[in-house]
Amino acid sequence: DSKIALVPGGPHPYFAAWEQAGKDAAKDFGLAAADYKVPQKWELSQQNQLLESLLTQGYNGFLIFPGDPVGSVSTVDELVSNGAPVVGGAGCFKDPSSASFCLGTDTGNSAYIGTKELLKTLTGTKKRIAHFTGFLVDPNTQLRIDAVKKAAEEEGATVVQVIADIDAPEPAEEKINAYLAAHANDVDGIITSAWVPAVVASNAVRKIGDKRIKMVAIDHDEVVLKAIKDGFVNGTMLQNPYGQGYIGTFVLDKLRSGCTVKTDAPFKKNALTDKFIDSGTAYVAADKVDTYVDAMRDTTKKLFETFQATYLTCK
Amino acid sequence: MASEIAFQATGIEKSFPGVKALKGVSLTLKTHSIHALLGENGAGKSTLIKIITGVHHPDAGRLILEGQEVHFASPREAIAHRVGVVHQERNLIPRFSVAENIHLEQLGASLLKPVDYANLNKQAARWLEALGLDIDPRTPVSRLSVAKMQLVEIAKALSLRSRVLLLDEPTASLTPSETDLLFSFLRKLRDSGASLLFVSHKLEEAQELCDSVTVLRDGSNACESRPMEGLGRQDIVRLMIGRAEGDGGWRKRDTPPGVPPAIELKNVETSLGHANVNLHVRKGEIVGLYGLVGAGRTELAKCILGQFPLTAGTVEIDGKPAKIRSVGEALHIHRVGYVSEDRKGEGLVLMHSVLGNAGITVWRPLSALLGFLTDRLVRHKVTPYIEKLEVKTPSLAQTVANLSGGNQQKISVAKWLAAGVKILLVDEPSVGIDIKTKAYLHDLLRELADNGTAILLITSDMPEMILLADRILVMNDYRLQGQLINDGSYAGMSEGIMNLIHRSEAA
Amino acid sequence: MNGSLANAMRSDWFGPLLVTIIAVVIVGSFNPSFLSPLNIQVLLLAIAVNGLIAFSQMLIIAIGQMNLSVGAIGGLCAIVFAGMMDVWHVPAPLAALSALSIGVICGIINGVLIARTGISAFVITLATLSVYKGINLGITHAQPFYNIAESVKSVGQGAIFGVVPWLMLPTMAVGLVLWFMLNRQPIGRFILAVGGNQHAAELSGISIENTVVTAHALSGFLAALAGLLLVARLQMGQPTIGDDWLILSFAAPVIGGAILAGGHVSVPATLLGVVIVAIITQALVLFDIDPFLVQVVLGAMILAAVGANRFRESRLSRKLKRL
Amino acid sequence: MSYPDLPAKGPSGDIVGKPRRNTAATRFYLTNEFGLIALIVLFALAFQFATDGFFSPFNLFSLGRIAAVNIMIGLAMMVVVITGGLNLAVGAIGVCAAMTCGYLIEVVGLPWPIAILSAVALGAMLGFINGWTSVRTGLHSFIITLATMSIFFGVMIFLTRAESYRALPPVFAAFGRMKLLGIFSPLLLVSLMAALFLGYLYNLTAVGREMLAAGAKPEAAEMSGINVGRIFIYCHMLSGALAACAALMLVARNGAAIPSMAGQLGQDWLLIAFLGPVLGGTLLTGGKASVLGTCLGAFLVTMLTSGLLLLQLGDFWIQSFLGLLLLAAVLMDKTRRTFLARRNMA
Ligand SMILES: Nc1ncnc2c1ncn2[C@@H]1O[C@H](COP(=O)(O)OP(=O)(O)OP(=O)(O)O)[C@@H](O)[C@H]1O
Ligand SMILES: Nc1ncnc2c1ncn2[C@@H]1O[C@H](COP(=O)(O)OP(=O)(O)OP(=O)(O)O)[C@@H](O)[C@H]1O
Ligand SMILES: [Mg+2]
Ligand SMILES: [Mg+2]
Repeated sequence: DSKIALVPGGPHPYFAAWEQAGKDAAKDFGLAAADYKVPQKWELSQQNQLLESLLTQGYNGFLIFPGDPVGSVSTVDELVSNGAPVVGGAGCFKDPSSASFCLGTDTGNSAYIGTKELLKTLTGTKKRIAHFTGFLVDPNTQLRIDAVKKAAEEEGATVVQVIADIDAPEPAEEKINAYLAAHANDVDGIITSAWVPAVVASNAVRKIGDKRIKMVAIDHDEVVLKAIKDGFVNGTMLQNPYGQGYIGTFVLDKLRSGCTVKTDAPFKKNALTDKFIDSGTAYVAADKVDTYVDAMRDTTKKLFETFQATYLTCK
Repeated sequence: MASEIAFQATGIEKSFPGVKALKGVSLTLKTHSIHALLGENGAGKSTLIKIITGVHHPDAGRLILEGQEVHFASPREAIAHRVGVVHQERNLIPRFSVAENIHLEQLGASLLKPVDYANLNKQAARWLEALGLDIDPRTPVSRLSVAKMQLVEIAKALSLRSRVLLLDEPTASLTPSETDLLFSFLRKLRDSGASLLFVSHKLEEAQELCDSVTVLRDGSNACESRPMEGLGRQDIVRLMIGRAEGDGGWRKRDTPPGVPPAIELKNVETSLGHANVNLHVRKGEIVGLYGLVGAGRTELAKCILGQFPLTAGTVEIDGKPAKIRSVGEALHIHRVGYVSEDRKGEGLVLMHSVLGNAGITVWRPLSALLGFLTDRLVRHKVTPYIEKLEVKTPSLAQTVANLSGGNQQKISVAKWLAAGVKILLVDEPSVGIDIKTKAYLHDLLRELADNGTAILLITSDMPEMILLADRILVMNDYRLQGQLINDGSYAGMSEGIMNLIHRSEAA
Repeated sequence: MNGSLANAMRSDWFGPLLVTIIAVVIVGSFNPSFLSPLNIQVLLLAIAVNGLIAFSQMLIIAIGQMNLSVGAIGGLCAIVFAGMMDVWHVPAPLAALSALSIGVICGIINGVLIARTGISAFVITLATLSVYKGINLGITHAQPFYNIAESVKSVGQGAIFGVVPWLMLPTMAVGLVLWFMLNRQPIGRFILAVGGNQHAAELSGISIENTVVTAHALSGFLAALAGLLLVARLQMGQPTIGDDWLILSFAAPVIGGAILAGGHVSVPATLLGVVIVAIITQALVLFDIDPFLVQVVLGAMILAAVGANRFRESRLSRKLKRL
Repeated sequence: MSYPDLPAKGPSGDIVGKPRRNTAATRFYLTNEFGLIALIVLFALAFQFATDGFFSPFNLFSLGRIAAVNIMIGLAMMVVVITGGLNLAVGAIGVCAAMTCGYLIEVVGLPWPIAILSAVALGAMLGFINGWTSVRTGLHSFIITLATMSIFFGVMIFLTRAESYRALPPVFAAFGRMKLLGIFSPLLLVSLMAALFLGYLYNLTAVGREMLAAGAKPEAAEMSGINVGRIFIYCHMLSGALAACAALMLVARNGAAIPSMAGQLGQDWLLIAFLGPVLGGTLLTGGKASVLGTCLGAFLVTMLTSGLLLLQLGDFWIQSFLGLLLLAAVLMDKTRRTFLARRNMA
């Protein structure tokens, strides 16, 4: 019987949808369980300990957001060698690893698209953008920084400042406001590529209030969505956590019941792995902000319908 | 003066892990009287006082204050019943001012009402004046010398205007003149009806001041609350130690004139204000350095040890100029040792064991390859001194903080005796040590000198000075005033010393 | 030397003040926008919240203990405050009052456990840190509360004369009260006495238990207040509030000359410690330091700031000794 | 010469060097270490009863492996806590050492034993920087290590650009995964060796004793001829080296040297670093250390966490339960000691 665990890197609103997704999938596919299990803190070692404990408790399939793309690999290898398949969810493990594949957002690509969208809205000749992002110890941060820079260069824009390490609300608030207080006139657009900076920056541009500075956010925090509706933020790069949870659970069950991942499946590549499946990322602007949930559900449905045929061989 | 019973303790018992400190002790204090509590180190005097003031709780026995049985759960309650105390150890808040320390108890009346510092200082100044202490009440106590802290602590107890006042060795680090002032004040208190308990190892003081006496021996009453009248010194000693005192008198010790100085200070000036200090101590000689409190003797010793810089002059050891920058260098390179006067602050690591303290100076020399060192080696080295000084402890593993004050002092001295240095600076070695051990200590110091150690003895205890020293140097206000060759006669020597001090003050 | 100047130089706040002034001058001259009203407002906002956090810890340092649970208490109270408004639509003042009382209760629990059992404050507050943070996560499931009363939001954004944020007022008031308490009121003196020498304080008839509990209750209150201010500032109740308060809460008092062993703290110097950290943080943003080097520069600046202060102290004490 | 009538030895009241019968045993029952052992046994039984799989080989193995690292981290902190100081930079130093090891193997191509030694040496060197700075400036090590934590970690992140080194020789990962007798991780042996070394240091060497004395009362130690400054620097160097060891153990466990293994600025290590020593009876004010206590303390916490995870209490509430359990544990220990002390005295 499949007992699936959905394990994020730590407590974070992004993953809230996994809980429902797991429950839905367990019901739809008749699994013993598909539980959302949260490490108490964003610590690699806490997550590893939780995973080991879950294995002891009899969980036999894991959808994991890697606490660290490299650092989590050895735990994954251990889980897999104990007969529990692992799928990377929302983020990827770095190859080589025993994870079956990675189902998530291509973080670099998302930042790239977001930047392009931002630049589209900028009209002036000087396109100066600032980039607010998360912890530097997260290798994804470097990918995002590079992607934003690449997109900017392609459009003839300049990234005037990168502010990082602001994954907690207090420092984010402090640094972003300090930056805008001093440099609001030297910047035309803001791209954010992490949850907290997106929220804080949305509030900050609302406070400035003149809507001259354009901004593209990330994720679906209420503050961000409201700011889009009110026109302070131009749009956000949506991800699809529900789809990751739902499809991930489904696949793990399949993998346990004898299916294998096709070696010639049309995987995408990203900086971390060659076995990447895009769970869907979409740019949502004011026009679609009310219906974004439906949009994501469609993406999930589309992905799900063809998933088994595309990626798995089952007897 | 009708004197009635103010306080009574009966059948008090108290055990600590491994020690039975009090085995049924009784004590009666009367109004209009000063009562002496005497006994050897570790006899249980401080423990009894702590029980009376609510610091410890008795295992058995009763405390009766003015006819009422009382149980003090904490020092607060004792203070509320106007039972005041000066503990043997200093208990002051270092960063608070003198005035605030004196009145800390009284602040508690209302927690939020602003403190009236002007009034506090004025009040404190009165108490300080009464004790002849010339300091600004606003000075933080951390800047005071040990002696002055002791006086502040006494002022603190006096300020409570207690009915019962317990004084645990209040004079241990005071000089005779301060002691005299204190005594006249205590007598005034007595006459006004207070009931006082006085602990001291200086029997002359106790005999001079007190009208009744209780002697403890090994946690029991050797005598209980009997009048001082009719008791001679030898009687008291017999009560304390079970037999009469031997006469450890002065002994003429000759150091041949040809013996070179082991340590010599030439025209030393220091950043603390010493000027033009010239002195030498020859091998096997005991040189006394006398002065009133604040004369700068301790400071001179510390300058020799490199704790404060010399601004001029040289220190020569064995005839060669020596630059000492730390006690470590002094000990390991020049073989100079220093017994500190401040056992709690610098002398002992209170939280460590007896062995851990007594051996601290010999770890280095004893350790073998890779610093390998066993307890056995250390024990072997230090036990003779600990035994000779009769340190009273349940075991060598006992925490030093749990020893009686006098026994702590013995450890602080023993570790330097064990160090086997060639030059020993001894600062107030016998503070709080009972008469018997004091004699042993004097023996040990003489023995060391006989075996070639040069000893510089700093003490405010004039009899001790005259008993031990071969020569006596007198210091006042950071300058040497002169030198006397000791002939062992107390009257003559003390007059000579005082003359030297006063001559300089007159000048 | 002029007497009052010498006195000032000896006080704890003199060094940090000097460092602050130097920092303002340097940063301001390289980047004039640093002194713009908007920027000052941002700076003051950071100081308002961080000041309370530092005070909360400072009180516990004063009694010679540590309170690891400041962040957990602040976070819990913040989400209680926001949650009550969001879920139960409780009016803001009532929600604030409840949150503050919870802060006090958390503090009292800390204090009573420490004073009654004699177990080290470190262990107790570490355990309660887990408890409080766990309750926070249990309530929120890591989801923020968004629906904050408009009044709270406007207080969080408003500023007097466009420069001094409203949120600065509670901090200033707390600073004054604490200064008065620690320097003039018996309760404050008792707190310092217990920190300076607990045994001596006890022998002087001070109730250790009451003093410790009071200090912890106040600390809990201040942490809660900081949590509330953050809700107003962030415009939402984030469950992560308080997660990274700990280091700052110690750093500011220590920069301000507090002795970790207890018995000596300074309110103005602690506040200046907060100011210094805030200025350094801002300067790093203003000067566009390579994000990968930000931490290095931050560390070096903190070292330079305390080092400069220390240098002044040692020069001073050498001079005094010679007198 | 005088006092001919005095006995040479102390009177019978003195019991120098001869501990009273019974006190040794009583003293052991009163120790922290005994309390921790009792708690560990108690909770282990409770968990065995309440969960399935607590004593399963895999759980024991993973428990031991986590505990091994936690113990090492605790020891790294303990050696500085002894001085009355602390080392907030344990995590940062550890990560720096681990990344250096990875760099030396992957980029420079040194053989792994040399790389490991260099990493430990680097840890000691960073510790030296901490110690020297705090001794020389007279500033509390709190503020020094707070700053150096940022600096060390920042330099590391700047140089590595947060990239991991994972092309390590297979011995690393194999060592991390190896099982002795089916249940023990060899990492436990490494921690055990470190603990034995420290036990030797503090009990059987002059330097170790000097560390304790200097930490307990620097003034008295200085006045007794100990070079307190130098001793404090040694303590920091030792701390750095042990932090490096802990990080290298994590490298073995993760099969890679990764910058995030101790979290942002290495702060993730801090709580466990303090918890082990403090539970084990090391005083934060310095001067008293218990190596065994630190090991047991770190183990107890690891075990509580592991047991709680197995109990499957509400996910988000686990942290609360951990706190409550910790409180319960220290309160029980306290009660035990009070009880024994009373009984013993009566
Ligand atoms: N807290 C304690 N723990 C263990 N033993 C103690 C404690 N306090 C005192 N003792 C022991 O009780 C005995 C009596 O000590 P006390 O301090 O009362 O002696 P004392 O008469 O004051 O001696 P001194 O003249 O040296 O001050 C000593 O053996 C001492 O070691
Ligand atoms: N930093 C300081 N600030 C103020 N006063 C100081 C300081 N250092 C030392 N003193 C004072 O210098 C004086 C000399 O100290 P002390 O009384 O120990 O001298 P002494 O000659 O050794 O006397 P004794 O040995 O009789 O006590 C003391 O009054 C002490 O308080
Ligand atoms: Mg005594
Ligand atoms: Mg002196």
